[in-house]
Amino acid sequence: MKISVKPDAKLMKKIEAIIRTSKFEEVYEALAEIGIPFMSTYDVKGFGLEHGSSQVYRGTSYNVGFIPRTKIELIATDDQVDPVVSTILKIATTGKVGDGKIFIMDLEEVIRIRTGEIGEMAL
Amino acid sequence: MKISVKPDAKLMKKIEAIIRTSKFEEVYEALAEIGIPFMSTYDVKGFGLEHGSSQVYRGTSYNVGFIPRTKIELIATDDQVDPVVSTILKIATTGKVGDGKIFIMDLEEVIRIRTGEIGEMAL
Amino acid sequence: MKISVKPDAKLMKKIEAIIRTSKFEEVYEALAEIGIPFMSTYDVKGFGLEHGSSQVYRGTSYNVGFIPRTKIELIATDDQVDPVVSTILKIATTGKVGDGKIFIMDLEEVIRIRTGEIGEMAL
Amino acid sequence: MSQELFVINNVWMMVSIFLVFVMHLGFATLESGLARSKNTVNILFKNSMMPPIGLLMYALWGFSLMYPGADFAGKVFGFSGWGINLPEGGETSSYNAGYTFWTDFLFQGMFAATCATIVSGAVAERIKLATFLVFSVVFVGLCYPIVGMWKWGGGFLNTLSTPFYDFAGSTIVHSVGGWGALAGILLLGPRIGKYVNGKIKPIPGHSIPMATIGVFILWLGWFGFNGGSVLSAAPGAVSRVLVMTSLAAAAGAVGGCLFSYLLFKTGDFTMVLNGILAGLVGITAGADQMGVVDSVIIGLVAGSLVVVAVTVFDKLKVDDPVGALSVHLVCGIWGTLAVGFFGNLAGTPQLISQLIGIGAVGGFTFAFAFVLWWVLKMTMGLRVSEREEMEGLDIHEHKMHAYPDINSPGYEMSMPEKEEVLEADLPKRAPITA
Amino acid sequence: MSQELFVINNVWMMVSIFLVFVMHLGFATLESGLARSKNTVNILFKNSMMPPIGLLMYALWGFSLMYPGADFAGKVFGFSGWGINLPEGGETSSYNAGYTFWTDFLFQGMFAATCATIVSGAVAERIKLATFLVFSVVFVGLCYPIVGMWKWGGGFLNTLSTPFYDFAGSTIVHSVGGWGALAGILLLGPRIGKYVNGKIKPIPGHSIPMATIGVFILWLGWFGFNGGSVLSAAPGAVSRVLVMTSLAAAAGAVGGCLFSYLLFKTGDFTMVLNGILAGLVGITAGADQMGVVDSVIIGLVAGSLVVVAVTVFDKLKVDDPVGALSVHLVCGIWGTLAVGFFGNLAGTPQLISQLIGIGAVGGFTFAFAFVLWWVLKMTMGLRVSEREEMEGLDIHEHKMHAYPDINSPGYEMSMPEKEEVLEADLPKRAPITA
Amino acid sequence: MSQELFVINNVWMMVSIFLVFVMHLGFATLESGLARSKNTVNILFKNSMMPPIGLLMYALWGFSLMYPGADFAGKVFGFSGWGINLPEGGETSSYNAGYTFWTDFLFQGMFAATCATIVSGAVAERIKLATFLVFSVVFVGLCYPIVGMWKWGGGFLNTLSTPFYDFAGSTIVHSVGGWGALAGILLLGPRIGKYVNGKIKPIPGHSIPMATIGVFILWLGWFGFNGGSVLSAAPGAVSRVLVMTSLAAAAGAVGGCLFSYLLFKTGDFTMVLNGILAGLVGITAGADQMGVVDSVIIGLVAGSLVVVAVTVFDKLKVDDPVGALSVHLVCGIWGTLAVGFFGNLAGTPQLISQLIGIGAVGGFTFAFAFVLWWVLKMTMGLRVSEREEMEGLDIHEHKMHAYPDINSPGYEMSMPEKEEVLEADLPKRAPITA
Ligand SMILES: Nc1ncnc2c1ncn2[C@@H]1O[C@H](COP(=O)(O)OP(=O)(O)O)[C@@H](O)[C@H]1O
Ligand SMILES: Nc1ncnc2c1ncn2[C@@H]1O[C@H](COP(=O)(O)OP(=O)(O)O)[C@@H](O)[C@H]1O
Ligand SMILES: Nc1ncnc2c1ncn2[C@@H]1O[C@H](COP(=O)(O)OP(=O)(O)O)[C@@H](O)[C@H]1O
Repeated sequence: MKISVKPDAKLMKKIEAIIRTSKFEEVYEALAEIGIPFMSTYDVKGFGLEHGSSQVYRGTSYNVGFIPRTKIELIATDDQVDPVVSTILKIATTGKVGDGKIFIMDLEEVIRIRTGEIGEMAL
Repeated sequence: MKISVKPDAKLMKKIEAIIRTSKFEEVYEALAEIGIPFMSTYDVKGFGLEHGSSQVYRGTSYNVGFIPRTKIELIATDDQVDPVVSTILKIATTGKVGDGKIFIMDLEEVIRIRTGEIGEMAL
Repeated sequence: MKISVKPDAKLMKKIEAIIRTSKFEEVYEALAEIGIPFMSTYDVKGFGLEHGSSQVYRGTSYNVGFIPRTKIELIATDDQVDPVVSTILKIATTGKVGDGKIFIMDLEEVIRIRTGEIGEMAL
Repeated sequence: MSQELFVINNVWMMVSIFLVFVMHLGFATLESGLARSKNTVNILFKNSMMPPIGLLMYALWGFSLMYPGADFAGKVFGFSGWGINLPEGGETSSYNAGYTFWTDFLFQGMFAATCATIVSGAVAERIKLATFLVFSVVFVGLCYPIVGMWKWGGGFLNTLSTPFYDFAGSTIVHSVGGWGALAGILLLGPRIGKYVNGKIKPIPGHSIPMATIGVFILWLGWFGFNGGSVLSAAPGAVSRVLVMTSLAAAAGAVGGCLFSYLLFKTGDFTMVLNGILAGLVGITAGADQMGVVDSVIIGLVAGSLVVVAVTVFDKLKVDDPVGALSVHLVCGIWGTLAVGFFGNLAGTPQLISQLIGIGAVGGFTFAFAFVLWWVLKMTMGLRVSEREEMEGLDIHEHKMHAYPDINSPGYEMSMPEKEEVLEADLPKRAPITA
Repeated sequence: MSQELFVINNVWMMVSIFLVFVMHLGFATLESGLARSKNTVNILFKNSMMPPIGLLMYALWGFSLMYPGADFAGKVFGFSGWGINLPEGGETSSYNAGYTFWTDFLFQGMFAATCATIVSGAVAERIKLATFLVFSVVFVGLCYPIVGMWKWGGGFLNTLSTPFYDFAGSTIVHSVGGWGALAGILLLGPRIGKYVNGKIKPIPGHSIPMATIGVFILWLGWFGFNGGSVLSAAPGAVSRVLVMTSLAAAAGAVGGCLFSYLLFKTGDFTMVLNGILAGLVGITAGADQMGVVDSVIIGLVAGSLVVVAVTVFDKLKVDDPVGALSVHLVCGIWGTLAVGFFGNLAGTPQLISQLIGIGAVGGFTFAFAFVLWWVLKMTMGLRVSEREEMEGLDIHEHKMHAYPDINSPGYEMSMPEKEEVLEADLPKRAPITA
Repeated sequence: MSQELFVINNVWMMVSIFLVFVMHLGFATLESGLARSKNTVNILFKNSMMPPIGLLMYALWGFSLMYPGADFAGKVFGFSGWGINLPEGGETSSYNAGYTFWTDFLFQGMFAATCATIVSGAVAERIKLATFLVFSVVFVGLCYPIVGMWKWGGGFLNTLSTPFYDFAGSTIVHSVGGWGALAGILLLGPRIGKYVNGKIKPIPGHSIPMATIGVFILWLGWFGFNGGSVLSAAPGAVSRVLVMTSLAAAAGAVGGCLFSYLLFKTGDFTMVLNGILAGLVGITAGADQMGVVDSVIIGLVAGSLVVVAVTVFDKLKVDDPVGALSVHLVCGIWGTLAVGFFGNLAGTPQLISQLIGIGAVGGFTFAFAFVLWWVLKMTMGLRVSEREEMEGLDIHEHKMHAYPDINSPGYEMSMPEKEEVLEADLPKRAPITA
């Protein structure tokens, strides 16, 4: 089997968003509403300006440094990027330090494993 | 120490595959057979067409929405991409909704931490 | 809201490093010292030349195959890449098989969720 | 009455004390297993403070309120003085043929603490720690002993022409806890995310194994709770009570299992666990009055009832994370009524007395608890902030996680402590040196 | 026989009941700890249903089958009628100097339930829930009491010229469970992934701490299992039994630890745990007949034997997730034989009787269980589907996870329920609005 | 002395044995809960081997060392021969009015094992398994019984003009464990990462629920530890001891809770747990000599003391992962002194005797343990390698994880085994076939 990786298939983007874990459900629902209920997510530890809340264990307080965050990974076509990003910004922004970041990257190719479809068809 | 990030080092690709967790072992072994037993994997929650199986707790049924999936990350040279992709497709396809996706991205540089080797040598 | 994804915003890189979990704390501190205490991390299972240590369960020994590793994800500007990479190499290298890899990728855009700032400003 | 019998009886009662004590461990594991991991330390904290609070309040004045003795007892209130003071002959059989004064105090004190523990689970995952502790102190220190006196201390429920009957406390202990819990839940409201847009969203507990351990331990403890309530080691009576208790628990499990299977078409394990507890609560009021068939029926009904109750409370948006109302309140009432329907005492007069008892105890306790919760709401506040609830009570009230290092390699890292950063404090980037 | 002694004896027997009861908690934690987390709810469900099923079957007819009494007992079968009916004087010492009728029933009923629990672990992680429950009902309701009668109910094993000896049930309880398990395993086959291309792939359990808790609790419970089998509180006999039980457990731990270290060059903790249980099972047949040195030897041998057995069963591709065969069947046989080699009864005639007993019990039980499993296989089916086994029995048989929220922030999210999507149902993309 | 009383007493003592036995489960869960998950199997291994080692050493010669009997006892050393040999009449009340010889052995043997368990927690997460096991064998086999003889075997502490008083072992058991632990910690040094650049970095345990279960079980066990130390079922004495024990535990919880709140402004749950244990250790020396108020004060002080002690030990860089020193050593000393301040024996002469006892026991035990640890350090080595400590003792000493499958779908995969790869062995890439 030969998968042709076309250099011109640059119409897809990979969007990664690191958001507050407590915002995930809302973000998911908002994305679903604009027709993007497809993604993969996992938990990450975020190190940034906001530090983890201080903890106490047997009388000594300490700081674990990181904050639990959820990372969303999403493949979208070029024209979906704008609505996706603005939806995330709309929902996940609290205005307090620690809201997270969105990264956008080029994607060369995407393949749907079930069918072998490639490109936009595979989304 | 100066790492020269050569713009022409585009011979490497990053392959990300989101597959059914239960298929992981087989996929791993098939890739090892074609000489690619190198990868990093982690668990993700997949949101897609297939929804999580419904659960019941104290008489109310509900759906957790996601399905546990395993994500494989693999750096490969350009010419390895085809065999890797076709191997994954061969093994991980069940034909039922929810088989997952493969993403292929450009990689600018890869460095082996142990030796500092870069590029293809580092794989 | 319109996020303009400028094609010329290629000044950012995404650095991914897969390192020994036991080295993470040191690496974090070294990066913080050179002014980069910003990152997201998560645990991955690493399959590479080094295999997991053999385990015994009820008299049968077996090998889990993978080794627990920590993955660091870091967005940096082009000129930060060199110091970041060399810092990681300095700290995370033990010289033994299994030290891990660093991957560098192009990033098209980064957005700070809190403010909506984009590009270098968002780091 | 031989000295030997006194010694045996006392040994038996001491064993019962141990069993009632382990019920607190049972409640601790059950309740924390049925809550989310982010609130686990909080729940364990509360459950660990219940025996201390119960015992100390009981020592301060609770024991004298509940068992004031013939001279001091009134119909609705009695009090025989502060503290616990060894009476003349309190260490001999002249105090009681079944136990010494100390044994008496400790057995009853362990009982007292259970009723507050019941409340703890029902208001879990959103109540302020300090508020709950204050509530427990007052509830165990005043409400429980006053109500208890009505029956076990010789008060008016005990002197009805057909005395109200409650062998080991379906009403006096379990329903009292349940009413206290109900009042709390009503004033607290449901957990965030439980009822959204009119839909019930289950919030599963974080560890079914822990909940299971809890139920087994509670069953074990019930052997002392009911068996000890015979107040002596009388072989026939005690062993009969143990058998009836076990059969009701067994039937409760089967009831919960089958009935929930009929309704939900799946082996809903939480309903098996609830069924066991339901059977135990149900048999408690009449464990010494029932026969084999009675006990099995009571257990079966209790096990089915609890399934319905859980569903109904959820429909009514009464959010009870551990099902304490369904188990302790509903089945407590059922068990108390069952004394009028089954066993040696069955009959209309008894049924009427049971209704009086249920009504009097329920009315007083609910009112007491409601006012108490309300006063606390106005003063200390009942509920943690939304942020605390979302992020978990553990990290906010205790600055601690229940499972700190699962999958957390970087966890042990400690860094210069910092409170939440203000925009103004944001550090300047350090210059990068290559 | 004084009334006082009767009361004491009965108290002791009730304490033994509690201890045997907690063995069910021990089995529940041990078995679920040694299985994977995706099957944990399933195992706990089965273990939680064992005491209810055991007690109810025993109440229905099991007790009358096992202890039919002199008038009804036959050599191989006896039955004294349905249900449990308090005999004349059943609550007094005229029933028995050691316990009341109720105590008798409950102690024996708790025993009965243990033998089904042994099976539960061995067939775990692949058996259908309903099938297993039906098996347990029949096995505990028929096989166990019939076999038990042969010895403890006065049947033919008890009337051999040199009677077969089995103090607390190395054969009558543990081996019976083991044989039932073996039949099940043979018909079920190994778990997917256990033996691949002729290689053994270990499938480690999900929680060693839980398994450890289980072993400690089982040791505790054994004090009642063996100590209660004296059937009175006779100080010398009971305390001697406790000491021998403990020494065998201790020696079993040392045996398992050293022997596995010799073999595998590592401190294999599961073998320490197995060693303790092996020692306990081994001493059970002759706990009242052994001296200090005998007990230590029996324990050491049992602890080493279990290491060999685990390895051999694995070589034979007999997949027993929790090691129930190695512990209960193999060491049950060893313990029964040991009565012929060590202690007061040692000698060839006894050894022959022991062999007869092992053979008769083993043959009947294995045949009974095999036929029963086979019938169930033909009717209800034994094994869950491959998909269910891969994804876990919890989510399929119970629609529930054992640890719902560990690392699952999005877990509580509930969404419009959907069954598996068909290609045709695939939604059209909603138009994107920016 | 009637036979009946003998039987009852013996039943009570057997119940106490069970309770002391479960303390080992309590220690196992407490200690493993307070350590990191990567060292959990290691800790459970040690704790599981403690009862076996304790019992076997006690059977070999320990019991004869500690209780040599009047004929063999010396002031500082006595020995009545190898093994445990049932004396004439050892199963009757002629041995002792409170228990048989066997009961005596088992109760004392279970006690013995606890003192080594205390050490286990303090040296956790860095000590070599084999070294620790050897230490325990010698410590339990020699040090504990020799010191124990001084008081309980009739040695010089018991024959002071005002005899040293230690009811159930605040000093003889708990401090002995504590001193052994202190010597070990000093020679071992702190865990990697505990004290970095002069800063204390807390290393939280991995499961607060498990630690909580441990504390509840320990409280339960203490009913037997203290209650059994009455050495008969004397109703007044035993029940009084139970009440005082419970009140001290309750007050300890309150003390730990309030005092730590004052200091750290948060509900530090580990301090509640420590407070309960502190109260229990504190009351142990004088549980039969105290009144209600005494017990509450002793508990309150112990609960506050433990908070201070934990902090001070940390400041001194004495790294004790589970707080064993603070609880067992510090509160053991406090409890022993308290006998001179409160209760029936209070007075200067008693206080002096208490100081003598604390000094003698402390001096000898610390010296013994220090030399023993030192010899082991020179021969077997005390500490695992840095790599082993970083990656966890479980995987290196036991080749096993405590929680193998949490979030590990690929876990069960087994692959051709390989040791660490040498550069030279690196495989050539297989040709790629598309
Ligand atoms: N340069 C970076 N690379 C990768 N992740 C980052 C980077 N900077 C921030 N993050 C992630 O974003 C989270 C929020 O960042 P933070 O600086 O705390 O707040 P804000 O984005 O509001 O200024 C961090 O916890 C971290 O997970
Ligand atoms: N656009 C996307 N971006 C990221 N991950 C996706 C995307 N679409 C699907 N996935 C991942 O692929 C998995 C399978 O997708 P799904 O649509 O359910 O099935 P199929 O690929 O067979 O049509 C999802 O669970 C999710 O993890
Ligand atoms: N081609 C690859 N793609 C993704 N991850 C890789 C790849 N090769 C190695 N890794 C990761 O790097 C880790 C170390 O690699 P390994 O080959 O064992 O050692 P080394 O880099 O020292 O030669 C692996 O455990 C794996 O997580």
